[in-house]
Amino acid sequence: MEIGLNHYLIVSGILFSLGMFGILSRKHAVMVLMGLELILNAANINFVAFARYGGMNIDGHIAAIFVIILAAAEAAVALAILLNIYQHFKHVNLDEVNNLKE
Amino acid sequence: MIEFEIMTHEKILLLSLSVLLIPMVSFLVNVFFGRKLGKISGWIGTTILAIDLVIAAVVSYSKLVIYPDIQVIQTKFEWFSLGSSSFNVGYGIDNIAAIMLMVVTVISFLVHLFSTIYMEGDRRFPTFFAYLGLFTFSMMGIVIANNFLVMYIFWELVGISSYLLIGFWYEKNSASNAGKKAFITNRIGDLGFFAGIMILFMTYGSFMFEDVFAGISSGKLPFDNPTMLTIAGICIFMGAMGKSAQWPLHVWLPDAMEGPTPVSALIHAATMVAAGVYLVAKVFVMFTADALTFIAIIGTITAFVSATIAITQTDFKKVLAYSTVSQLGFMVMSLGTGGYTNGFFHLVTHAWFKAALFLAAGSVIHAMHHAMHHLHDHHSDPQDINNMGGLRKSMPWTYFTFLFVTLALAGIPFTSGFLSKDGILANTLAWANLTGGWHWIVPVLAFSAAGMTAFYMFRLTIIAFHGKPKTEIAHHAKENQLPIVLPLVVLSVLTIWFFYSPNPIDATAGWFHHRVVQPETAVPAAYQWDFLISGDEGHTDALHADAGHAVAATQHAEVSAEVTSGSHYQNKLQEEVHHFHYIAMILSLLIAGSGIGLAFLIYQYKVISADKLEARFRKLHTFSLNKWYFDELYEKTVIGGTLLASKGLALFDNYIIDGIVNLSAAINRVAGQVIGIFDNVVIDGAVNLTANLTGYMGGMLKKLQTGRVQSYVVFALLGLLILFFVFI
Amino acid sequence: MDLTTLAFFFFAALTLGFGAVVVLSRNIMHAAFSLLFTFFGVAGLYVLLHADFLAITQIMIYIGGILVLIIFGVMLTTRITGVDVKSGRTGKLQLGLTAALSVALAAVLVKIFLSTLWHIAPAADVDATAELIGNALLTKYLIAFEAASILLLVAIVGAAFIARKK
Amino acid sequence: MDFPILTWITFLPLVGILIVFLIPSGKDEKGQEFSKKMIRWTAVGVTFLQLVLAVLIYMSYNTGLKGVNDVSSFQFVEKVTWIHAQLPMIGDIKIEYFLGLDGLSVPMILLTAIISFLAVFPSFGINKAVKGYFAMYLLLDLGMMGVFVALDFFLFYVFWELMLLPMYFLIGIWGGPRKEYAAIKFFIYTLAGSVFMLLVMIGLYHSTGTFNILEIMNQGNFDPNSIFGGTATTIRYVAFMALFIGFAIKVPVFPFHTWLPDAHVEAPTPISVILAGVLLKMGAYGMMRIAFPIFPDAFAYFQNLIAWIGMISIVYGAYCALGQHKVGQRDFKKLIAYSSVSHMGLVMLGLASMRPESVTGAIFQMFNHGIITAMLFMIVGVIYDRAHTRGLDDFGGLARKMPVYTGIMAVAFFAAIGLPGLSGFISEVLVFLGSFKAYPVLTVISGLSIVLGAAYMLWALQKIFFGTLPEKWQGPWDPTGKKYRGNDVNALELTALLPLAAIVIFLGVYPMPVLKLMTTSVTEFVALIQPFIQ
Repeated sequence: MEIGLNHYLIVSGILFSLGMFGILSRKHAVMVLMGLELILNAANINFVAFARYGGMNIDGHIAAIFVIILAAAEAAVALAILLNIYQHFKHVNLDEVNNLKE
Repeated sequence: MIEFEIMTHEKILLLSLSVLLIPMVSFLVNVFFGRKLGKISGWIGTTILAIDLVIAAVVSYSKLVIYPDIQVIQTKFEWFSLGSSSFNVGYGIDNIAAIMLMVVTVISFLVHLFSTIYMEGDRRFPTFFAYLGLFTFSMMGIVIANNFLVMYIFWELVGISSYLLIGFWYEKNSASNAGKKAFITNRIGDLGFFAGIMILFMTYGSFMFEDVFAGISSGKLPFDNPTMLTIAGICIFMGAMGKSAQWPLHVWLPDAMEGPTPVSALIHAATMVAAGVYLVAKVFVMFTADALTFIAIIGTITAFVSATIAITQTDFKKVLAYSTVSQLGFMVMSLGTGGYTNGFFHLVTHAWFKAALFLAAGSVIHAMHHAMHHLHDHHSDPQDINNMGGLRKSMPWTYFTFLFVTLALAGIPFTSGFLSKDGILANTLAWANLTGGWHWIVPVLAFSAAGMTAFYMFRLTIIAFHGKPKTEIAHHAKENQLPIVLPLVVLSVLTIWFFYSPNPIDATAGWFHHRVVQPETAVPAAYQWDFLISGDEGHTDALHADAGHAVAATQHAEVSAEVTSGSHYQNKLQEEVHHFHYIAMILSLLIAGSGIGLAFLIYQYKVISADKLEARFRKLHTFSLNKWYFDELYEKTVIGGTLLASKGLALFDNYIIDGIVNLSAAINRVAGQVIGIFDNVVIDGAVNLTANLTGYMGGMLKKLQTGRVQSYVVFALLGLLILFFVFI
Repeated sequence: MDLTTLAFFFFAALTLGFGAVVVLSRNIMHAAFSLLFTFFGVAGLYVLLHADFLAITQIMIYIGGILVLIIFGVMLTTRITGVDVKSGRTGKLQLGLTAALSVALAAVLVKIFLSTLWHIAPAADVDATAELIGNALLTKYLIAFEAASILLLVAIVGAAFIARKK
Repeated sequence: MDFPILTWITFLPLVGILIVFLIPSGKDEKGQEFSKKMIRWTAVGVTFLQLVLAVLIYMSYNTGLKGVNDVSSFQFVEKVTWIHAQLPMIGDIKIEYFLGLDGLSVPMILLTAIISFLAVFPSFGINKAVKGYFAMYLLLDLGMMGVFVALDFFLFYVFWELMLLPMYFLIGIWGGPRKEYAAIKFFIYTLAGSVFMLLVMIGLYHSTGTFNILEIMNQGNFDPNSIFGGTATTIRYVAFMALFIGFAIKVPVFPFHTWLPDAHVEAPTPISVILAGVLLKMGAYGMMRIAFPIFPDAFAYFQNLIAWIGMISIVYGAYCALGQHKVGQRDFKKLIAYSSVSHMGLVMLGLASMRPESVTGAIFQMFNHGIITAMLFMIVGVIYDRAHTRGLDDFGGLARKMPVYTGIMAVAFFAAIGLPGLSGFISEVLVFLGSFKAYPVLTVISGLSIVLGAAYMLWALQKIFFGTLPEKWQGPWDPTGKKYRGNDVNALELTALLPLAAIVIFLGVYPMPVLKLMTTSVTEFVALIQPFIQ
């Protein structure tokens, strides 16, 4: 059985769904962040897989690298915000951080 | 000696203007510097008046001696103008003004002199002289006015100075009430006066006497209606009724005696109250026959009613006050019956002797006051004649002057009073004879009033001065100082017949009757008594101003054309007066004599008991003592009615008008609430329904809007999936 | 079944298995450490895809950087000693709903992937991609590269600013 | 137009307001409120400048020019397009900043300047929120001036409304115990009037296409097909009545007068002074400037009614004033308020008669009433300051304690009852003489006020000044002796009262200086309207 594009895509699709589930189901902000990381990784797998099989070549890699960069930046900022939320609410339970509602 | 030859008209006018203005100086000086001047202010006022007197004398002399035949020396100038119409004011001197000038300045000067002692020690001494100055100024204005507007202006100013002087002792409520009463009563008269002025101004477009009279004689009538001319005359006369205290507006004058006695002498006896008579004399030519009859009747009623009241009064000044009212009635009656000269003559003679009477009263009261002070008595009434008696001995100067002027008032020969009163009585007889009918009531009442005058004056003299002192106070009363006695003497001297006529029983021989000649009437002959029209002796029938005038007027014209005037009498009336002269004289002497005799019998010799008489005529006595209940009547009707109306209207305003406003506010508020409810329930309900629906749906949707990012993601995802299913 | 295939399934299983642990674990620390293995699995997949540079980068940045950051975040925002370290989940209904959705999503994705006719153009095998990537970054993607570097700078400064003690 | 003097005189208060707002609060070295002093003297300064300008206007005013409806003979004219907008649906809106004076308005300008200046002095007694008070005061001043100089209906309306608001606050904040009631009553009443005015104004704009009052006066400018086109139509009558009521409320005449006693009683002294002195004149002025000349046909139709209203106001006001004797709180201010109704009724009678004498008399009466009533209210303020009561029953015998005050009071009282030699007499005589020609019977009935006026005024005089002093006022007013040296009026009060007394006496003896201002215009005014009267 030759491992092809579809295998990678399926892996990435499932990983994406897992990440999505994490984002949707968890209350803890850090957990949500982790879900997000999963999604980003899923996306990266796609980029690299298409680079390998879809003719994107090095461009796919570059895109993946940018995603990683973004992920890093996002993680840094998100965590900084998290810290602020924590200082404000004394917790990071997203269910109760619903000021956006108003 | 002044060079009278060079007294031009201009100079006379200039001098009379200064006569007017000089008293104002006294007013201003005393008002603004009075407090610093203190006691001297009185002498300053007196000095200023002395100067005024001298100038007035020059003016009078010039007019009466140099220019006696010129009707009036006058001037006018524009006060202000309104485009087309201009309001002129002016002043002028005619013969009666010249005489009046002397009367006012002399009495004013003497009263100033008198007051320097009488008002001594009063806290507002300078103010008193200031007010006297203001009064003299205003009175001068009336005297030299030659037009209605100026007359009205000074008329009011006199009223205000009278108000101030009556209420001079304003701490006393009775005084300030009396002042108020005087002013308001006068204003009622003034309302009529003003209405008359409006009628005349509207018709003739001028305030000047001469323009108005010329307009009337040209046949132009107000509203083209002769009745309106009569009404205009009566309206003007109403002013006189107020000022000269004619019935039914006479009630203020006795109350005005609350003022200081010199004020009573000056204003409420001699000058201001005579202003009404003076006014009637000034505009005499514009009265129609009907208006004159009205005037005569008012005068007669006044003369009679107040004489009956004077009989029973016990207050020294009140007796004199009612006597004044009565005498004013005589003057008005005289003018009303066509006796122009006699009426004005009585004004002048009365001014002297009534001023003297009041000043004598002042002298007595002053003495009584001092005696009370001496005895530390602060409760007795120094003016009650029952507290007096026997003053003849202790106050001889006062007594003799008083006695002499009383004789004048009673109408005893060799006094000026006899001359003038006799003339009036003769005049009424002549008038009644010429007009006939019920008009005879006028001379009857006049004669009885004359009798009563003699009676009550001697009653007063006897009770106050004769017999033994009735109280300790009267015992201690002493004669006063020279400034008080001197005016009495001067005024008494002026009461001697000699000053007016060489013949003690016939005034027509004197200068007065030659200088004061009845002016030719301006009223068209149809509306005037025939006997008042010159050169008309042949036509004796009194003509009533009624519907038949036109015919009568033509007849009259024909008749007068035929008649040749050979008589030396001015008109028919004067001829008639001459016929009645001796009858009137004898009658009046008899009546006056019996009045005096009765007074002596009752009060001096006590032949007839006063108490028994009183008991016998209890009701009459009470009626007279209470002044015919006029005050009560007015209190109940006019004053009460006005106050009731004002109260009613004030309540009406407070509750009804304002109530309506508040009610409409309340209604609006209620309506507002109803609408509010309606708005809330229905309109807002509909709105709210829409809103609620939206809101409900929004609420439902809101549930989706949890504020949780995760839920949003869920929906995004859901949407995405749906899209997938749809498109793929 | 060659080694590459085996390696693929191993890494795929590693990735998905620990990924599942990440999202399902109630203990946040467990999740964080599971994430480490997930990243590691992804790195393995990169290797299998001939993306050596990316694999290294994945390990260095994700594991060395981001994951450490996340763990710090966990430690700073959770009382370590309490049971609170366990992260609560949402309600059962929501859990079910999201699970169903996720499964649906996965199914849809898989279906799409499988049903799509992809353009297949296998790349030439390259020994080292680092040089190529470096060339591309400094030539073709220079602006993006610079922008990314600025973004990172801003993110660092911003994060420091936001997180600083007030 | 070299120097826009009307703009200056109107908007000077605005400068004052700015200065007042910019004055910082603080205390001087003696520890006195520095800012209060500054604010007060700023107001004095500004209103004084206004007075100077008014005197300048007076001196350079050409009495020969008639004004009224002819723009070329208006003086000090300033005309600039203010708002010119092309609006959808409505069309072309052109509002001009159009100021000018003629004989009808010059006396009012003088009056406003005099009263505004002199009423500042009694305002010195106000200690609550001084800054706000004077800002409001100056704004009121601005509004009043503006009403008298505006010749554009819209501008007139703006100024008219501008003056209502500060009045509301001045009564509502600085007033007496029932100030809210009085303020709201005043406001609603006058606002109701304004609404009528607004409606007619819009109607007129539609009919003539202009807000220029002078152009609206020209009956030829009416579009014959518009609502106000033609003459003697019902709609014109209705519009006239609406305008008339709007202005009559302000005058006020029976039966729209009940806001006046309340407003006067509750307002602080200087505001009463302004209210009686100037505001009441605006109603009558509005009639002369707007209602009568724009709808002369309707005026002719309602002439009898207006005369009756005037007569009723005269007698009714006098009776109500006298009735204070019997009912109510016997409040001094209420008495004067009702006397104002009576005196303003005289103005109405004079205007209704439409004769040169009576209209001149009416305007002169407006001027005199302004001066005299201002004086009366200041006089009330003097004793209210000292005794903190205005009840007529609370006093007596003050003549002994305050002789100078009594003297001034007597001048004011006698002027109010129309004593010759004081200005009130001349206007009264002129009105009566003029209206007698048109309405003899009504005039004679109105003459009753001569008697009633004397009755209530002398009654009040007696109550307060004569008789004996009550126990409680035996001592000095102020035991510390600082505020009122002696017991009589102090220098500040004299500063306000003496000029007024001087004016009253001077104009009573020689009225020409004021009469000459208006004769030409009044003649023209009467000639404009008289032809419509059969």
